[in-house]
Amino acid sequence: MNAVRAPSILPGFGMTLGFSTFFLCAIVLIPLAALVMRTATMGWEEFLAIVLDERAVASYRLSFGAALLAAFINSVFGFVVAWTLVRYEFPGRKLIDAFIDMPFALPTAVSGIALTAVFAENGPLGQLLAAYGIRVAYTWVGIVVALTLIGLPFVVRSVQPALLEVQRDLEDAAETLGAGRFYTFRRIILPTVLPALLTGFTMAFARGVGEYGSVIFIAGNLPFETEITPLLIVIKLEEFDYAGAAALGFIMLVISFVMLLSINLLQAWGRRRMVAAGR
Amino acid sequence: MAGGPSKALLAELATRPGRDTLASTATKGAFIAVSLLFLAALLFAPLVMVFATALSKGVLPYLQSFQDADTVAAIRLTLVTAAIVVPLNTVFGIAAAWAIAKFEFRGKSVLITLIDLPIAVSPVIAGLIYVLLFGIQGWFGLWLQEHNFSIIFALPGIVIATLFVTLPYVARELIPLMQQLGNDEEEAAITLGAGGLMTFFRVTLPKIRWGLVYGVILCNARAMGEFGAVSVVSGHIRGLTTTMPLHVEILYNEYNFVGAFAVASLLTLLAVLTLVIKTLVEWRTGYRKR
Amino acid sequence: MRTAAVLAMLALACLAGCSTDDQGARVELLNVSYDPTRELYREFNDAFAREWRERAGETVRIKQSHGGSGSQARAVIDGLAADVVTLALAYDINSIQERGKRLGAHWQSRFPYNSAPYTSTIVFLVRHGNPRGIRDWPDLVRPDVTVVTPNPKTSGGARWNYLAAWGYALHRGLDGDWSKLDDPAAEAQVAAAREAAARFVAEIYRHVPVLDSGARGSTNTFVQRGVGDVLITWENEALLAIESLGPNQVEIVVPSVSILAEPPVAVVDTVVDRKGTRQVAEAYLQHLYSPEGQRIAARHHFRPRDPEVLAEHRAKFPELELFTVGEVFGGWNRAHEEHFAENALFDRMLRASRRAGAR
Amino acid sequence: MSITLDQVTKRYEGSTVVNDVSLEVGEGEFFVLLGPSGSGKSTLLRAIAGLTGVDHGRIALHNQDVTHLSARERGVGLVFQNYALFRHMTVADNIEFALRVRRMRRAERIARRKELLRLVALEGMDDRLPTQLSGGQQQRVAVARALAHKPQVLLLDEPFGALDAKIREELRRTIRQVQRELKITTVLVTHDQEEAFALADRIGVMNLGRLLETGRPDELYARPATRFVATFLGAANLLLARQTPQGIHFGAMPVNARLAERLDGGRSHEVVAVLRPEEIELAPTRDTLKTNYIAQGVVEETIFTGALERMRVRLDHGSTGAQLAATDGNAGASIIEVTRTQHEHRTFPVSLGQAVAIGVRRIHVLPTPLSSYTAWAPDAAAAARLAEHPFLAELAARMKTRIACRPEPALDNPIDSDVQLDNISGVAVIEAHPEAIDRIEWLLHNGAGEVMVLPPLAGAPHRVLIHWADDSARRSTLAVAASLLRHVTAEAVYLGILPQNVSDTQRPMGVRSLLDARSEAQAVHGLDMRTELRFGVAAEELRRQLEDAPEQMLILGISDLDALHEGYGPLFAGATRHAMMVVYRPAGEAAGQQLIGEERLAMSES
Repeated sequence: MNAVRAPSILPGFGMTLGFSTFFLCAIVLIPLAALVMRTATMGWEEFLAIVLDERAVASYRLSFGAALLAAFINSVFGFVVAWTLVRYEFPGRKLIDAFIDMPFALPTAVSGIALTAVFAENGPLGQLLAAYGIRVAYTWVGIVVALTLIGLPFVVRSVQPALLEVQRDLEDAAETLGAGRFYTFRRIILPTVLPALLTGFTMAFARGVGEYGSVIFIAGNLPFETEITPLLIVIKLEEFDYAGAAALGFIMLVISFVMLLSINLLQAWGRRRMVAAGR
Repeated sequence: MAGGPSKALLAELATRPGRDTLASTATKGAFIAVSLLFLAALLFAPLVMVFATALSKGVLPYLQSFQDADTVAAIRLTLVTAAIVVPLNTVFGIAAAWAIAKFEFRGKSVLITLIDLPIAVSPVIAGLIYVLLFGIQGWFGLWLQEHNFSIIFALPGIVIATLFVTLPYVARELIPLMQQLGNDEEEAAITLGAGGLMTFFRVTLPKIRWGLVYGVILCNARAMGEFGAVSVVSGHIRGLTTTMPLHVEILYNEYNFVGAFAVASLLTLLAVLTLVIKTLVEWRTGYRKR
Repeated sequence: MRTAAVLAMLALACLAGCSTDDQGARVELLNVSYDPTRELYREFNDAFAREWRERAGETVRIKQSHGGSGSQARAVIDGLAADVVTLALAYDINSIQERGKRLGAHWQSRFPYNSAPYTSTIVFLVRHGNPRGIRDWPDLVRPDVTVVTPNPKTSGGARWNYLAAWGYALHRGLDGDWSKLDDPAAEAQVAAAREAAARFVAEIYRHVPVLDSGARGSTNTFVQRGVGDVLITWENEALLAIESLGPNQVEIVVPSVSILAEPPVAVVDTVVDRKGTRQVAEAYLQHLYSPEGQRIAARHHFRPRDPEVLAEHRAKFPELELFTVGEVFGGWNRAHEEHFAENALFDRMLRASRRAGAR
Repeated sequence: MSITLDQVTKRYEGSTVVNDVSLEVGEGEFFVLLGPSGSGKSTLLRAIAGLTGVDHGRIALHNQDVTHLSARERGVGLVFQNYALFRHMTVADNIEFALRVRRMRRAERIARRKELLRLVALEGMDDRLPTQLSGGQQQRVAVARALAHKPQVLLLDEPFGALDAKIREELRRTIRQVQRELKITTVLVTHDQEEAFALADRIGVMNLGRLLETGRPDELYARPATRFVATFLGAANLLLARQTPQGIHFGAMPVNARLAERLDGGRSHEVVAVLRPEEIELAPTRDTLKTNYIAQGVVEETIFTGALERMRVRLDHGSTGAQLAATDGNAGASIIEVTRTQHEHRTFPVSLGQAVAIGVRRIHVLPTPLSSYTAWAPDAAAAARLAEHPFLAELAARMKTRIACRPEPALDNPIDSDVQLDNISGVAVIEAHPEAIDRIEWLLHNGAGEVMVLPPLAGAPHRVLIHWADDSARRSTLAVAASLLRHVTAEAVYLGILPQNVSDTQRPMGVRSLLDARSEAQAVHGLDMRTELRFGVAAEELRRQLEDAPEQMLILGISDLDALHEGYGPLFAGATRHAMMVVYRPAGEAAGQQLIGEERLAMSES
């Protein structure tokens, strides 16, 4: 183990780190290395041509844009849901709380099919929205809806414990100092919950970018318009173009990795600041 | 994680001067209404759709759809896959959480990021990477074929792809929990002469067990529900390598909507069941996570 | 709790273990096929197993795999141990041959009729009563008409759709005379016709709101979700949709000219040689040509090759002018090169229509 | 008055956390609420701040009723135990928070911030984040923040809890300084008596949700009225003594003491005496004592603590043995605590196991009428069983007193018994019995002052009903009720019952006597109670009230034994779930009872 670590009397560092690193390597790293190697077999220019292709770029814009929008919607509504579940008591609260995890459990294909059925123009909600000229299924809106569903648990489940933990004292302090509830929310609660919200946002976003199963059912899959990057990868695969698929996958992987890493670094930094406070 | 507010806290909030005003009641009402509407449109409508379609021809056809041999095979395959994947990822999650939460070492953030990565990797790519490794044209493909091992288009491939996709869930649940709980009790146990395993089983495990249960439940739900990655490595051999989610798609494409949604509803029920069990256990033990 | 988990796992493992069939001496075949043949092979496999038991006294069990034609071919290339492949396009089997080197180059001549035991064609499915009055290809590009067809990049059926439309436009440009394609004198007319065909096909795709990834997805979108006025689809798919989704919802419109879709079959040499199943595999495909096989195909809405059987089902399969890929496009490999490959006609067409749309 | 609390009650899920607290804090006063954890002091503070609503009662700040105002409208400054600083804001932003809320101009804000930072001695820390400060500094910021909007009342909730001793002392000084400089009315909550002494102008001691006593620190220490305050404020030895017209006796030993006043008329009865450890003298023999001898003892343990020497001395139970009020359950452990100065130590060095004579310089006798319990039963086994009754045991433990057992065959048939008893001490406890009324009468007749009837299933009450048969029993009943209620978390309700046919002109009299009783209870015993007026036959009305809810207790005051039998006999006959206590003072002694409550006496050194 060449990792440098701070001394601790607890045992098992070598074993647990060794095992988890081994497991990670076997299941995640080596296979991903295969992807990178496959990408590397093609020339630099060829790689650029594939990843900068007009259609690919359009798909990034859609995939990342829709995931971003969905994560944003989730940040707002997921926060409201988390708040409601944490702060209010009402009949059925526990049930709803349990149901938040459903998108994790529901096979994505099923969520896609079911969402399409609901939001298609002849579906129960689709009809309602169609009356106002809003088309959901087979448009980018549908993609956002699917990604919102997929990402919802990430936001709610990150924010919930943070909200539970917000020291009641802080809110009480703000109140005795004369702050109204909205002011307290904006200046005290939101900044305190922000790291958790950010984590939820990132996870929802990261998950949304790669989502395939549920999106292909509800998206129109029209190139340049409603074609997501994972679909483009599948198309490359259908053309037996492994290198091209690997290249697109590689780009997505890099973006996701950088994003996750920066969030984790940000959180580690924040935690160190908090720990320093405890001393 | 499904911890709610404590009764005393809510009661106190409600009796606070200035809290029982019209405005605060309205805010509460609005929050609940917005939440319920949002969830109704996004979460409950699809769920209702699943069950409504599954039961659209009545209860009997719904039940009969589980008698189909291929459906039974798909259910069995899914259960077997979960039975292999979940314990492995649980062990991994515990080991990783122990290393990360209990020790400070260089490269920790990178390790955490690597654990998170499978969530961000498109399931399609998750499947693809194993094809690149174990496919006949992949790194180990020829060797595997010569020695008559089949990985992709067989159970091992499905298991590995599911392992990849569900890898983060237990670890992600445990790491923050263990970080928050700190090392004091473990250190106390060690100074009292307990060994590593004893410390873990007698001190750490009881503290984290509900977080662990929750992580395992999520991992299990995801393992049973994975579609994209498994689809790429499964080979779609009916009754042999089709998991429940793949079988849903097959039935759906055969215009067998009742059958498709019946299987989907079974997956949903499995998830609901585990969540209900978790809630019950929490309630029985008076435990509130975090 | 831990013990319970362990017990549950053991129980599951037993379940998995016990279920393995231990009936010993029996042959297994894996038929890797594409989506629309699910019902066909379900019946045919039973018929063949019965036949084989009588003929060879051997129990044969046929495992089926279905999916998009392209992804099925990819799975075979990547090592899915298929004894026989029965796919939508000759191109996909060509790919298995070229990239995977899993079978001989002349696979297409091993069985009669270009190794395509049944055929189909491309027709239109419209809403009950044909409210838009769709009669033939030109109606698809009317401004008020929206069309549903899958993505040719991911769906074999969609490629047939595409080529059928293209062929129709070319046919019109050549005044219905295919021979001009090979006539040097008509070069100018052919070029003009090609351009017109490209414009026509591009125009159709501008009327498409949803590009599903597979044929069945498109059918579901059209019938279940009520999207679009016309679904371009295989004849067998259209007939099946009416049969299983109810005749009161949709009806078939047969265009004046269409393509002869020839879904090919082949034995995968490397697999059958390794497993020693060549004999039964070949018999299996051969049985498709037998009167029984042909009747089963016809029952499942595929046009049988056997003239007698076809005559029995004449009412179901109306006559229309059909052209083949070979005649018009010079074979599947060329068709793929020209139309569907990366940056080929289809991609360029989409890009161009996007620019037009952007403007 | 700066802060006025009037009968404030707060319940959580059925249990009463703050029980009928009334309090006035003067302008510029530094008031310390002292009590063990769970005594309700923090809840009371939060109620003043408006962070907790009250179920009953009113709160006024500067004569303005704020009971229904929210915390933000009350304009108080609150300092939290764990600082509750906004971690994502700098010190400057934290302090200016209240000013920003009030949209104060930037220049003024900065000026105010600088002034506050000077006040708490944190100049130049403006741009630090709370996480970069030490605990003591964080708490200073919290104080400055609470003062920013110039609140008229400063509330501090255990502000030093998380700090070490040295910083605690330093911060204490800072807060006292700031308070003096700003002359701001301050309420501080703590469980640390030393802190209370160091800071308070006045201390209020809370226990079980009740505010037991308030007063200047030195007064409370010297003359506590309750056992709890006596033992919570500093160490105290509680001894049972007997008060007679001649003076105070410990066991058989008369203490040669001149009493300032006589307790409870001239009646001879048991009292609880407080002996502070530093008021005890040790000497080799009885003759060498300079002070009043009370007992012999053996030195069990000595601890050197620097300035003082602390010892534990076992009382010798010989013939003359003084008795400790609490024996902590094991009969042998009659140990008193003694502290001696270095000077005393040098004069008479003692070693472990040495026999010593114990004298006392000063005794304070608690005014409580409840001293100890005696379980009465026809035979020894029944008495022992009764002594283990959970409610009785709990009550005795809370009162730090003991339960004696008295097997008395005469109880079986008290009417025929001619037995005369002497020295009935403390509260007599008997089991519920169909003929309980006869036993009560017999005990009261033989000199018992209070008899408690205890059904087997009776538990700690949630509500105590107080009623007296005639007005001459009022004072003693109130005194007993107050003593009891200090040790249970129940609400007190005085039930005035007028006959059904009372004339309209007499009705106001009933109401008036009700209000009188309430104000007397409050003024004399610091006991707040609710009052209710009913019409009907007293015994029936009481029974109806008792049947209303489980977990109630009745305290019934009488001054005439015949009236007890006739009027209330049936009440004790039926099967009941409730504990009932009868308080009896013969009408003749009523005059002497005037002294109850003011009876704080000291014994002069002789």
